[in-house]
Amino acid sequence: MFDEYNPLDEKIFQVIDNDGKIVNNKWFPEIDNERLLKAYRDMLLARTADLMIVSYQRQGRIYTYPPSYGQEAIQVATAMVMRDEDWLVPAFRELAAYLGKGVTLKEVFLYYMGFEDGSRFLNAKNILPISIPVASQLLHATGIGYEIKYNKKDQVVFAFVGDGGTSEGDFHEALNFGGVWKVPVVFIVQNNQYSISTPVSKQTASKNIAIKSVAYGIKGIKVDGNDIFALFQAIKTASEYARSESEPVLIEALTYRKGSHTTSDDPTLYRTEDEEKEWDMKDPLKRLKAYLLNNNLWTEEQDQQILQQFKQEVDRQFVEAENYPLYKLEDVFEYIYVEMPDDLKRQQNEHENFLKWKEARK
Amino acid sequence: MFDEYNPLDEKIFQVIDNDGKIVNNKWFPEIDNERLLKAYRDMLLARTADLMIVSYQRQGRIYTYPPSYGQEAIQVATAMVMRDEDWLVPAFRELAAYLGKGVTLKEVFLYYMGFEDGSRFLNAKNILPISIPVASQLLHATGIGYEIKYNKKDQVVFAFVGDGGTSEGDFHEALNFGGVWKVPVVFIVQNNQYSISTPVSKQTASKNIAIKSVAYGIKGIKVDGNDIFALFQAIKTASEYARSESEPVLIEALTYRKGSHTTSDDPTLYRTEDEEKEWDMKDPLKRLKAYLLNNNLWTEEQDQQILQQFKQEVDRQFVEAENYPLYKLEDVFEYIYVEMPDDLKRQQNEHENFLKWKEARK
Amino acid sequence: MEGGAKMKVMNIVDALNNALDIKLGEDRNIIIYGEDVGVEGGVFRVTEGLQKKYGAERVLDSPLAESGIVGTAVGMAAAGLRPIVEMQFSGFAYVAFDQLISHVARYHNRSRGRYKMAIVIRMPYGGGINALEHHSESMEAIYGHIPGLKVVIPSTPHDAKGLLTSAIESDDPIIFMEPKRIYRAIKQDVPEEKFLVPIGKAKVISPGKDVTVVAYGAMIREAQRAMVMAKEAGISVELIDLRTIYPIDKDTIIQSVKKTGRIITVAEEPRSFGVAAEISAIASEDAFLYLESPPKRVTGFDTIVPYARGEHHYLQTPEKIFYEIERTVKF
Amino acid sequence: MEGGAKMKVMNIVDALNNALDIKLGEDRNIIIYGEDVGVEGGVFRVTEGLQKKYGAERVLDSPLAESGIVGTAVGMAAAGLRPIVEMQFSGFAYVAFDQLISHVARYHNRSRGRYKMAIVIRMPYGGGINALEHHSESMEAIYGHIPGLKVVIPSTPHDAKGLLTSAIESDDPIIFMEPKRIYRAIKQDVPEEKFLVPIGKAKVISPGKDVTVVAYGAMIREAQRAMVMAKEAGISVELIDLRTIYPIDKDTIIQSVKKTGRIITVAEEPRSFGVAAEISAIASEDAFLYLESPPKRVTGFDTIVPYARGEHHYLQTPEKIFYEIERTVKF
Ligand SMILES: Cc1ncc(C[n+]2csc(CCOP(=O)(O)OP(=O)(O)O)c2C)c(N)n1
Ligand SMILES: Cc1ncc(C[n+]2csc(CCOP(=O)(O)OP(=O)(O)O)c2C)c(N)n1
Ligand SMILES: [Mg+2]
Ligand SMILES: [Mg+2]
Repeated sequence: MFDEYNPLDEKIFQVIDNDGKIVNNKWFPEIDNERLLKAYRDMLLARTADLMIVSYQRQGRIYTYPPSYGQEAIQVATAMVMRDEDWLVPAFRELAAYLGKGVTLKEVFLYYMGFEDGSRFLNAKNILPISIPVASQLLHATGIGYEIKYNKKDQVVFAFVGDGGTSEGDFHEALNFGGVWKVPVVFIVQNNQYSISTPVSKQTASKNIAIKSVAYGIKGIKVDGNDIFALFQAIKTASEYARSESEPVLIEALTYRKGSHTTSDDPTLYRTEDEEKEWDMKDPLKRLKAYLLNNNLWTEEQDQQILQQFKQEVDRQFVEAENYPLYKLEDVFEYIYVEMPDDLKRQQNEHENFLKWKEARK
Repeated sequence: MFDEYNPLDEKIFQVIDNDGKIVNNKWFPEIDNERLLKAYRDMLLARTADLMIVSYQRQGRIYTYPPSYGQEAIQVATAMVMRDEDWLVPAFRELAAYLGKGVTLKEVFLYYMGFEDGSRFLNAKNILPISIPVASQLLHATGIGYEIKYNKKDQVVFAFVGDGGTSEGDFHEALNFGGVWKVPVVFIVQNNQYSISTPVSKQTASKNIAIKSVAYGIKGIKVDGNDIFALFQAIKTASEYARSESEPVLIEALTYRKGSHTTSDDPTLYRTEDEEKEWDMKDPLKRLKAYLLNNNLWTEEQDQQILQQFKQEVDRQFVEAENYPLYKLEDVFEYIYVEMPDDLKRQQNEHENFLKWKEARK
Repeated sequence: MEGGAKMKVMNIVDALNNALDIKLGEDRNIIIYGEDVGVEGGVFRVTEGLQKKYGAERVLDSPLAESGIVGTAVGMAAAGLRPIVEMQFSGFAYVAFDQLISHVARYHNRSRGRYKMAIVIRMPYGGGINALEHHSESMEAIYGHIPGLKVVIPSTPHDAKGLLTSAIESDDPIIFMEPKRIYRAIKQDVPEEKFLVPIGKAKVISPGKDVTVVAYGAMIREAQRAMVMAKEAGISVELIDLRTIYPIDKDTIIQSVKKTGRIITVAEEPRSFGVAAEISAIASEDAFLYLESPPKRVTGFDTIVPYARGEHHYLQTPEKIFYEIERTVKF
Repeated sequence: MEGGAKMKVMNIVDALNNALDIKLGEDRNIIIYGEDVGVEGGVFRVTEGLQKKYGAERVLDSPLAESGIVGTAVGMAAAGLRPIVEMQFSGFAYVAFDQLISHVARYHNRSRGRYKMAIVIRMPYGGGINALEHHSESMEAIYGHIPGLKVVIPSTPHDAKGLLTSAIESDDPIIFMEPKRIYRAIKQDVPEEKFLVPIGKAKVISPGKDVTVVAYGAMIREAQRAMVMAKEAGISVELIDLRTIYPIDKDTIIQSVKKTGRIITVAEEPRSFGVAAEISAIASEDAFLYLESPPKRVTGFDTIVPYARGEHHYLQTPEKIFYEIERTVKF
């Protein structure tokens, strides 16, 4: 596959078209129907949650949030391939991937409600917290890869970054260390065309992003990031290669951020409606749904029904998060160090004295 | 040339062999004899100075120095192509290139004797000072390239870095910005096989370094870095391309640091004698000399004669540098700011009071 | 100077935008770039409209790479341009630290005056806007500690314009930190014409006799509120807006302490090794015999700024400042 | 504890190497890497022989990229390893600042205890070896100011071994700064067995009554020489080796100042916003009523460390320290 879809040739790996029709039989992956339906439901849940968070944010019930709708196929395909023991190294726009790893919606809500506790992801195995400094997390993935190799573990790391992130020095260093150390890491670039308002064309002059693999002596492939079949096939092949050869792979997944960069962003400043419409036709959820409907695996009724369920579930977990206990003063201090310096305790006590004084003044 | 010697094909651009015989007539450059002889003399001067500095250092007359002998061809070829108006952005191992830009040996000596004044390079036009943080200078080159383009100047930037430097994030960012901004910069990697004790194989898994140009959508070429004819041809072609198209080019020049990393380094810890001997046969100075002798452009007598002259000249300038005025207290403060804060003046005065006290105590 | 000038009501964002606009109009060597500063006008809209007015060669969106942004600015400055670059948030400037410390701060000295680093590095900083991690920190002490840099922080629209104009006209590199919490919170009459507020001079905002309070950036507003509380309690506060972190205006601080005998620094930063420590050190070194109580630091804890929900524990409030004022005066 | 132990004469390089060796032998989760630390054993030979003994999987040469080195260490630590990485010189650590500040210092908190950053970042620092630019700086205050990091600096072979061992065993990330100027200058009997010197505890090197001198790293030796001069002049100095920059041992400092009434900090760093400012602030905050003279800072200027030929102007000398001791005592 890597040879057939060599990024030097600018080929894009695709399996179904915009209408959900198979266009590439050779590479059509074997996925049993149950799994496929689950993938669809996972995508739908992520999208539902995403859209609901945006409206919660408008209601002032949650802080700034980076919606990922439009990019669900990449993340769900990763989740399909990812084993329990494998590592997930997220950037900050991978809701469906976190959920796929076992993170609860409630935790994600807590995070965006401003609780560090939402960053612990206790229900998910082998996952790093959300990483804000763009591209910095890729080095963590390479480091984990080293541990896997060192301890001869049967694991793969899946690491995410955006198109903008490929410009940072850390992207370069992570892939370069990965190539030299030969570690089992699948680097997945969600190329959603923009870094906030900046289009990929202002980000790099390289033909495409997958091609950058050449600079690190590793495999690379450019995939239709809204085609769950192609993504599953590519990510599976990449992870098998990474696992068996202990080698990194770079996957560029072409997609589109259908929403705003974050809830404080206004995409009309830098995108046209035409462009948005064009990408709307490639919507990953629509495409998978079309496939399912075409193949009589799913009905509109089922769709409506499950959507209602999801909405209730999202809301239930959201309200749970809203009822999370207040952030206490000691929470500020607790995890700064494993062994807390005395002076930090003093600072806490000092502040408690102030709080007592304040209380007494009332 | 860039197509013919596409780094993806792992081809090395070479024009003469180890014995100074032409092996590539197609690309044999037109260089008149005078210019060629000057190139030889410049290489010889740099080598002579280099070796003498190493022995000065052993005598304790100068501090740590990074010798560049073995790498003269790259630097002299650059100097041959570089115009007065062009910019030179050095790393720290480009003696012959500084000299080619008009820097005096005395200044270089001053620098390595521990005077900032040796870093001003007043006699050379459009040159940046020596840059110690590896690869960081490449971004300066890209920035200068932006100014050239912005002001529509007829200039090119020649920027140096080592093979080790290609691992730093700044290498990536400089080439990436360069590709996006389309600036006339020729990035020259002196691949001398080692970064201190670390061989290139531990630096990157990419097939070669020139190939990294692909990641930035720019031209790249891998050149025999001990072949002055090939280097001249490649650097000239690159600079013409950069100048006319306003595009960066990446040149990888394969060479060998014949000396130690710096005078405090011991290469026997990480290199074999066999390897050193092998590279000795490719010595750039020997090869050019062989060519000159073969073609009756130069004689051994001339060689001996000029070597003596050079030695005297190096020593003269070295002694001049040794007699440079003492480093004064105010030199510590003078150039920290254009507009010096009052408090810095106070710190200086305070210290002067101490010095008076000290003087009085004697 | 500002007497007869035409005035306009501006918030800090307006004032900064106005300063950039005026200077772009005056000097074609000025280039503005950074992440999303062009088409979008910056995530806080400080550069809004400037690309339209001056073109994409002069106001441009760069690739997402802070070291690249600062490093290319070094080259531009060496070649004679006067770049003004934006770090989208101060919490992302760390990636550029090598270029900042090794080059921006040192090039003038390394080249012994040959190359001037007329660079302004703008960055929104500080907490209080319920932001994600890394968007709330206050690391001015680090910049202040680096020889070769000057560090400026305005607290009002007026100063924002005047200080930014001075920063742009300075031949020394300036770290220009913008208290984003009050970007739009304070409105003020600001002269429409160009004017300068000098770098390195603190401002006595209101004279007082019992205790000196030194603050800067968003903390000025909190300190002013505390001052009101103090007044009610019969305490006269002398409030100083530092305006420049380095070079710090020792004279103004010392003069004030010599008068009041007491000093408190209010800052958002972590406590240890911070700006407040420097001010306490200055007071005790240079006004030792005048001090009637220990110099006090009212700062963040030595902890990472908590996420939004915990921030109120960390940020300095008027009550906290007043509490420390009272304790200091009663010492 | 060290009473009956077998001793060996070591310099600081030997002691560090010995600590690494012992810990590598004890714990297979320890991985050492950095530029040239493997085959060559590091440019200062601190890791000499370790690759041969423990293999290239555990002691390895990394690509030349400091952010890469520190960033991969974060991942290793998250996965349960205990990496010890070397920055070849502290002047090249800036490239790694984002990984240091945003991740090494924060991961434990961000993951609410789930991931421990048991990482040691070693770096030679400080002046006095006639090195090129960037090889002589002392930026410990910056690390001290970053919440989440601990910062340790030994001044003797004994402490080098004991502190490094504690650093390696610590579950918190440690910036371990090595005063390279005295790497081989001081020899001392050091126990061959493993032992710990606790992080966060300063050491009173010699008790005195007239003035407290706080120093660390290479400055201890200079301060000791100044102490001899002071003794001749009839001044009794209490010399404290800070040993840990953060968490700074306030108790030891305060106790000493309460006794002597006077305090001087000696450090190589630039003056403003430095460690010395913190110590002056601590003394004046917490021992205010005991202070008989202004706390004094004997540090570098607020300038870039001069190149080799000018360094003597910048570095603290015994004379300079003694001069300030005398002025302080005579205040
Ligand atoms: C080092 C760093 N610089 C700047 C930012 C601010 N920022 C957050 S997201 C973003 C754009 C990221 O673009 P991309 O990598 O394409 O990911 P996307 O947002 O499209 O998912 C920027 C500039 C940051 N988080 N980190
Ligand atoms: C950022 C940074 N890290 C480390 C060093 C220390 N150092 C100086 S030269 C060097 C090796 C450079 O290797 P290479 O780029 O191949 O250049 P060469 O020395 O071979 O000319 C190293 C690690 C440095 N100067 N800068
Ligand atoms: Mg994107
Ligand atoms: Mg090299």
